[in-house]
This record gives sequence, structure tokens and C-alpha cells, in this order.
Amino acid sequence: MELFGIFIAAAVINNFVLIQFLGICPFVGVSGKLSSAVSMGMAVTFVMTMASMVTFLIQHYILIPAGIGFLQTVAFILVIASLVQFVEMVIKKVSTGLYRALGIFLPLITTNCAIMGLCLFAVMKDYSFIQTLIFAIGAGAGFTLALVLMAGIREELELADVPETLQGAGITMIVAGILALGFMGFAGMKF
Amino acid sequence: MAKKQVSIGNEFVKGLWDQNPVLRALLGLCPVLAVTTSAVNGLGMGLATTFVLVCASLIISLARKLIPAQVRIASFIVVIATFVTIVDLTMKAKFPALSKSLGAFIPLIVVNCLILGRQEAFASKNNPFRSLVDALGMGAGFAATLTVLGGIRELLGNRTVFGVQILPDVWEPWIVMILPAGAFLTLGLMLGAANLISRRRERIAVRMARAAALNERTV
Amino acid sequence: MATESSKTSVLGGVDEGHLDLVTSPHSHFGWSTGRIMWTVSAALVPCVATAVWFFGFGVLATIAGAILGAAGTEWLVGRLNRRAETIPDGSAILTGLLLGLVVPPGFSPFMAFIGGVVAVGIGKIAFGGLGDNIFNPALVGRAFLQASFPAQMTDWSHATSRVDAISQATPLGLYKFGDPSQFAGDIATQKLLLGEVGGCIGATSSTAILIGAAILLITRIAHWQIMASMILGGLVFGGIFHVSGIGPSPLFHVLAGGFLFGAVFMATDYVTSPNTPVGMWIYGGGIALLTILIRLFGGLPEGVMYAILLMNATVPLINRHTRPALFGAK
Amino acid sequence: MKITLHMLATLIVVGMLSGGGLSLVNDWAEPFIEENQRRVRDEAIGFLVPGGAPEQAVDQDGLTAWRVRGEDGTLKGWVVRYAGTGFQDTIDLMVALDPDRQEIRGLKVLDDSETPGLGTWIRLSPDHQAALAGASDRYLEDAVGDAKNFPLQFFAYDEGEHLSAEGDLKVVKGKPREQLGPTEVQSITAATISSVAVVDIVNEAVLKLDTILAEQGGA
Repeated sequence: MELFGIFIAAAVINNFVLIQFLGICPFVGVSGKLSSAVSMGMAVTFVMTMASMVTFLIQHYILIPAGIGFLQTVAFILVIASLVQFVEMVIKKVSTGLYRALGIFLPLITTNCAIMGLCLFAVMKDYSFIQTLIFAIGAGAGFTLALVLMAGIREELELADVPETLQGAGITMIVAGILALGFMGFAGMKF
Repeated sequence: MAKKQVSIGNEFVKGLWDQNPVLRALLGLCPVLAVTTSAVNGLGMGLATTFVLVCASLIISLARKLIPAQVRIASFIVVIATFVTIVDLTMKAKFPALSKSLGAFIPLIVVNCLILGRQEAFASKNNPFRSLVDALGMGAGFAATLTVLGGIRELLGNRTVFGVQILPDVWEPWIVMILPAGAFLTLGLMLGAANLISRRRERIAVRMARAAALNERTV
Repeated sequence: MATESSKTSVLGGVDEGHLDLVTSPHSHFGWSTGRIMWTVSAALVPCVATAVWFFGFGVLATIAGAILGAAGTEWLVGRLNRRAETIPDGSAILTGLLLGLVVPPGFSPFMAFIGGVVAVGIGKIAFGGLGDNIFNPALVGRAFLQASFPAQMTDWSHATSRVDAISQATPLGLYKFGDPSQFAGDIATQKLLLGEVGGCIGATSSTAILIGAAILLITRIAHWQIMASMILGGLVFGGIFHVSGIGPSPLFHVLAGGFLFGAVFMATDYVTSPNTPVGMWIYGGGIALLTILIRLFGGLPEGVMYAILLMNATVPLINRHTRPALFGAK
Repeated sequence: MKITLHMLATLIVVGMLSGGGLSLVNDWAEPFIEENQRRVRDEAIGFLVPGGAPEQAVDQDGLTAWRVRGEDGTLKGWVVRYAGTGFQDTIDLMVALDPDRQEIRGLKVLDDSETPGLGTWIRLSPDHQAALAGASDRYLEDAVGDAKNFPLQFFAYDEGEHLSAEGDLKVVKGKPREQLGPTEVQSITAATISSVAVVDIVNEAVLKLDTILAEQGGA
């Protein structure tokens, strides 16, 4: 039940994109088309899960025992960057279909603050390994949810007569604002 | 180098409007939205980011000929992360209140695509002086945008700007402005306004050019 | 300039062009937008009447503030962009009226005005005007007010009330934070049917709302599937939780708060709801489920507004997946 | 081969410079950071139970408690620090108790992410602090009915009006001050959840301290 709470909190209550403002760049950049939104969401969820596990181990078995907590930022960003490259290589070898679906999004993920933010938050909240894992999956699901909703809306808006000055990023921000208002309904949710 | 060089002044000014990282290039939006609940927070975040950007640009353009292309990104990231950590530790030590209200978004400067983007696009290809000016311009544009956004949100949401009360007590604060939804809506409208202004400017520029051409002909 | 004037003519034809494109099921009745909007407004008259009866004439000031904000914004933007007059189609006035009916009695007319401006300005015009908006404009305005002025939006004490009980907390508020026994059994149902309870201006009297529902269904302006799926969903999901020992009776869920008002007047807005029958069932059921989850497990006593806004966001996806495949398409 | 060596060397040099530089900065910053944390903590304790020196009595299961003794060694009170779930995120707070741990003498929220302008009324504002420091007595008298003065209810403003630390506190709505019982706390208007969260954390902290002290006493 506690793990379910962590999942729901990460996915909707404190939605990474709409409430915590993490991963806004891909949110604006990749939400134009539904198909790419789904792929991006999957790629981010996958990397988040991997990165959260690796950074958990680094934090608790290297940085803390060695007393070099101040190297956290440097260590985490290096781990995430090399992890993304590694995942890209593995996927390329294992499955061309998967690579075609996710491949082009992987390099974009290195500077996706959602990944880095997730790893930092998991450490700040002092989560255990399992909790960190669930937190990562929940955050990834929330990211995907926001991205897919936004992509559906933006495809619909292609037919709309949106004022020229607001087209693109402007209307995306306004839709995100209204979505954030809607997500406020989940505030304080407890099971 | 046969390429025509842009003047140093323009190298600085372009970051303020034409290539404004937030309003025109949509870079580094996460901190833009997250920490701009007040003008002070916006300015603090803007200055911290500028510091990292300037230092990283300077170091990287100095070392640009020593770093092999293959490990370029990795080296950039380490340099950036180092300066981010310096900012983080300094703020924790000397400005604990600001550090607390900016929270995790200080370490997250490391993934601000603006910084890595400038290294990739500018500092690794230009001399230190030019890179410094470019970084200062971009940083100033970033900080100014954050301060304005923070100021608008603080004014409507809390009646104050930089902690000084501006609106009278009868004004009921719009709490939504300091909530996530207010951040998105305000930035959305700001982007719209920026588009409007730059289109006006373009139109005026076109008209001026046409007038000038006409003038020449009549003379 | 040339492009702008051509746009004017498209809009001057009051959006039927858009409606035909987006929501083909509506094309079978040839009513103009104006006639639809005014009929919906007429269907709201019973709600306004009971509101005045229970809460006094003061509510009219609040409603007027909201209408002024909504219609004023529509008029001003139309003027600035030199577009054709869109006030007579009644949609902005209807948005204002709906917004005015879903705030507490005694709510400041000036704040209602702000809500109206946001509803039309951000909820509708930013998306390109009527027919292009993704979210229900009145609810965008209300969500903005709820987030901006949470204390005033949950203050039920300013009603100049005919009956004492209604200037207190809402039934849902009592259920969540107060003494649930005050709203149990047949008396509660009777009060809820009449509207003799605390709550938003136009949303307390179930009977008045149902009269409005009858008007909308007889004139075939609203789709019965959306109302039916939402109410049925409320009964079923509320019932499942009730049977497992969580929450009040399913009837209470449907009659209390803004559930019925939302089902009849907000969810059925034809621009922001799905356009296939299957989609409508998914949409209505989704709203009901989200509402009940927020009411039972969320921090707030009421969740209809959030549920409708969130399901509005899923409408493009629902339409996409329930649209019958085109002949010749894969 | 040469390129590989060059790459490796670059990375090692960059890494070493970064690590070395950061450890220098860290050595400089760490005392300040610790000092800041200690100051925040000591100021809070000193504010809640004035005129004494804290000694740590318990540090177990996320709960920290201090005995505060006066100069002559008499026990002046207890301060308990505990955190729990709030509306958005964790609320970290300190509760002050009388020496016998039967009454609640104060409350200070150290960290929270509640809704600005609403749930944030759980915090002590500068006005509250001034009032409690004796700067304005009238304010204190008039204050308690107002939702914006939620935390003041936890302080003793008159003998015999302290909240009880025996038995769970309960949040009530819309009761006049005279009718409030010794375990009843008036909720913040429109922020019932934040109010309930604070009261729950206080209840749990008091109960947990009792349990831990009983175990220690028994062992």
C-alpha cells in the first residue's frame, strides 16, 4: 500500500511535468505528434528506471561510505550520460524495431532534467531501493501520461484557428496550465 | 577565417532579445517555470545560471583545442557539473534562505540545455573573449526573463515585487499565480507577447528598409 | 491584412464550418449556434429561479459579474481583431452564466468577473474561439477561481438564506470534514432534491437541474449518452465503494455537490465532448470514476470540475480510438 | 591508439581537476553549512523554550528530542522534532512540551511544501513571532479566532489554556474560541488538510516520544 502511494504520488499528485516542472523541454519539443510522444514516454520511463537504480547504488555504496557526497551532481550526471549511451548501444544491437522507435529520443534524454531530478529526489526523500524503483516507474508513467495527453490535444489543435502569436510553445504552455489546474484535483490524495 | 565576424556588441545584445534563451529559443524551461514564484527567486536562479554559463564557457573555450571531439560532451558535462556544485555549496554556505527556496533546481542547472547548448554551439568554436561576451549576454537574457516572470507572478499572487508591496490591500492575491498552473499560463502569455513584439519589430524594419530604398531612388 | 479578412468571413459563418469538420454527428440538426446557446440558457432558468428563491437576489449580482466578464472579453477581443460580431450567438453569455452558477452564493461579483475573463480569454479565445477549445471554458474559469481564491470559493456562509441550514457547509463538505450523520437517509435525499442545502449557486437543486436536462434532451441539444453514462457511472462506482464500506450511498454521490449540474450542463458541451456514441460512454464513465476517486480519496470534498477538465483533455484520444475506420483506410 | 590515450588522459585530467577543486570548495563550505543548520535548529529551540540550553535526549526512528534546562539545571521543557506527510510533501516541525509532557507549549514548522497563501498558514509568520515575543499583546488576544493564526493556538497565551498533550488533538471547524476544548484545534479555512496533517504529526510525535522514553526508562 505504501508503495502504491509512492507510485500514485509520483505519477499524478506530484506529476513530474505538470506540478514539478521537470522534463519541460521534451514536453514542449516532442508533444507535437502522438506516436513520438508514446515512444519518448517509453524511452524516458526506461532510462529513469535504470538510472534511479544505478544512482541509488552509487549514492549508498560509493559516495556516502567514501564521504564524498559533494561529488553527487558530477557523479550522477556522468552516470546518466553514459547509461544513455550504453542503452542506445544495447538497443541497437538487440532490436532494430525498438531502436527505430526509441533511438532518436535517447540522446535527447541526457539533458532531460526529469531523469536527474528523479535521482536527486529519490536520494533527498531517503527512499529504499524498492521505493526508489517504484518512484521511478511512477514518475515515468506520469511523464508519459502528460506527454500523451498533450500530444493528443496538439494534434487536435492543428485544425484549430489558434491565434498566430500563441501557436506552438505558447498554446502548449496554456494547455499545460489548464492541465495543471485539473491535476490539482489529485492534491492530498491518500489511499 | 574569411567568415564575417559579428561585432562584440552584437554578440552580447543578441542574447537579450533576438536569441533570448527562454522567449525565442525555449531553452532551460524547467527552472524558468519552477523557481519564478518571486522576483528574488527568479533573479537568484538567473544569476546562478549565468555564473555557471560564464565560467564553463570561459574554461571550455580556453581548452577547446585540447579536448578530443569524442570525449567532448563528457568533458563539458564534468566542467559544468563542477561549477554547478560550486554554486550549490556556496549558496548553501552563504545564502541558506535562497538556497532553500530554490531547492533541487540548483543542482539541476547541470541539465539546463541552455548551458550545454552554448558550449556545443559557441564556446567550443570561439575564442575565450568572444565566448565570455556571448555567455554574459545569454545569461543576462535568461536572468532578465526569469526576473520579469517572477515579478509578474509575485505581483499578482502576493501583491509585492522584490518583497515590496505594490498593489493595495483591497487587491485579493491570485494564489494561482504562485502555483504551477500560474507559471504555465503566465509563460504562455509571455511567449505570445514576445512573438507579437518581434513581429511588430520585423514589420517596422521592413517598412523602414522600404522607405530607405524609396528615399535612395528619389535622391 | 488579406489573411485576416478571409478569416473573418470563416468565423462570420459562425463556426458551422468547424462543427461540420470536427463533430459530424451534429450535422443532422440544422440549428444555428445561436439557437442552441439560447436554448441551453433557457434550460438554466429553473436553476437560476431556485437559486434566487433559496439564496436571495444577491446571487444575480454574482451571475451578472461572470456574464459581464465573459461577454466583455469576447466583445473586446472581437473588436481588437476586427472580427465579426460573435456576441449574438450567445456562447460567451452562456459561458458566463454557467460560471456564475457554479460559485458559492455571496461570491464577489468582481472575482466572478475575473473568472469570466479567464474563461473566455484563456479557455476559448486562446484556442481560436468557439469550436476549437479543448476544455470547457466555464470550468477553466472556475478552476482558475478555485486556485486563485480558495478561501472565498469554499466559503458558504455569505448566503442571505431563507433556510438556516444552507448557509453552512455543503453536504459533501459535511461528509468529508464534519458530521456525516447530518446528511443521512431520506431527509437528506429530499433536501438534495429540493436544493435546500449549502452549495454553489445553481447546483443545489436536483429537481431544477433535471427540468433543464429534460429540455436539453427533448430538443436533442445534449446527447443522452453522456448524461446517462455519467449518472450510471456515479451509481455503479459509488455503489461499489459503498458496498465495500467506503463512502456514502451512490444516490448521495449523484445528488450531492455538482455531480448532476456537471453531468447535465458541463459534460454535455458538444465542443469538448467526444463525438462517437462509444466515446461518450467512455467519457461519461471516466468523469464519474474520477469524481468519485477524488471525493473519496482526495484532499478535497468535491471533484466534478477536475474530473470533467481531465476528461476534456482525453477527448482527442478517445475520438481517435473510437472513430469508425474510414473506408479504404488501413 | 594515440587518440584513445589522448581521450583517456583528457578525461582523467578533467576528472581530477574537478574532484580536487570541489573538495577544496567543500572544505571551505562545509563548516558554514553545518553552522547554518545548527543555527536554524538552535534558534527554533530557543524560540520555543526560551532561556535554556538544549541537550539532546532522543534520536531514534526519525524523531529527535531535546531537554531544555535553565542555568540552574531545572528542566524548562521539551522540544521534539518530527516529520510527516502534508498536503503536497513532507512537513518537518518542532513541538514544545512542558517539563511533565502534559501540555503543548509551542509549534514551529521548519519545512513544508504546502499551498502558498493557504496551507502555508501553518508556519509562524514574523507577526506571530513578534506577538509571541511580547511585542504586541493585543494582537495575540484578538488573533486566535482568525484562520491565519493557526500556529498560535499551540502556544500558551494564558495560564490553563494550553493544548493538552495527553490524548490526541482533533481539528474542528468554525467553533468560537471560548468553546474550544483542550484537545481541539481550529482548522485553517480552506486548508483543512494541511491543518489535519500538522495535528496528526504532532499527535504522532508526542505518542512516539512517550513510547521511546518509556522504553529507555524501562531498560
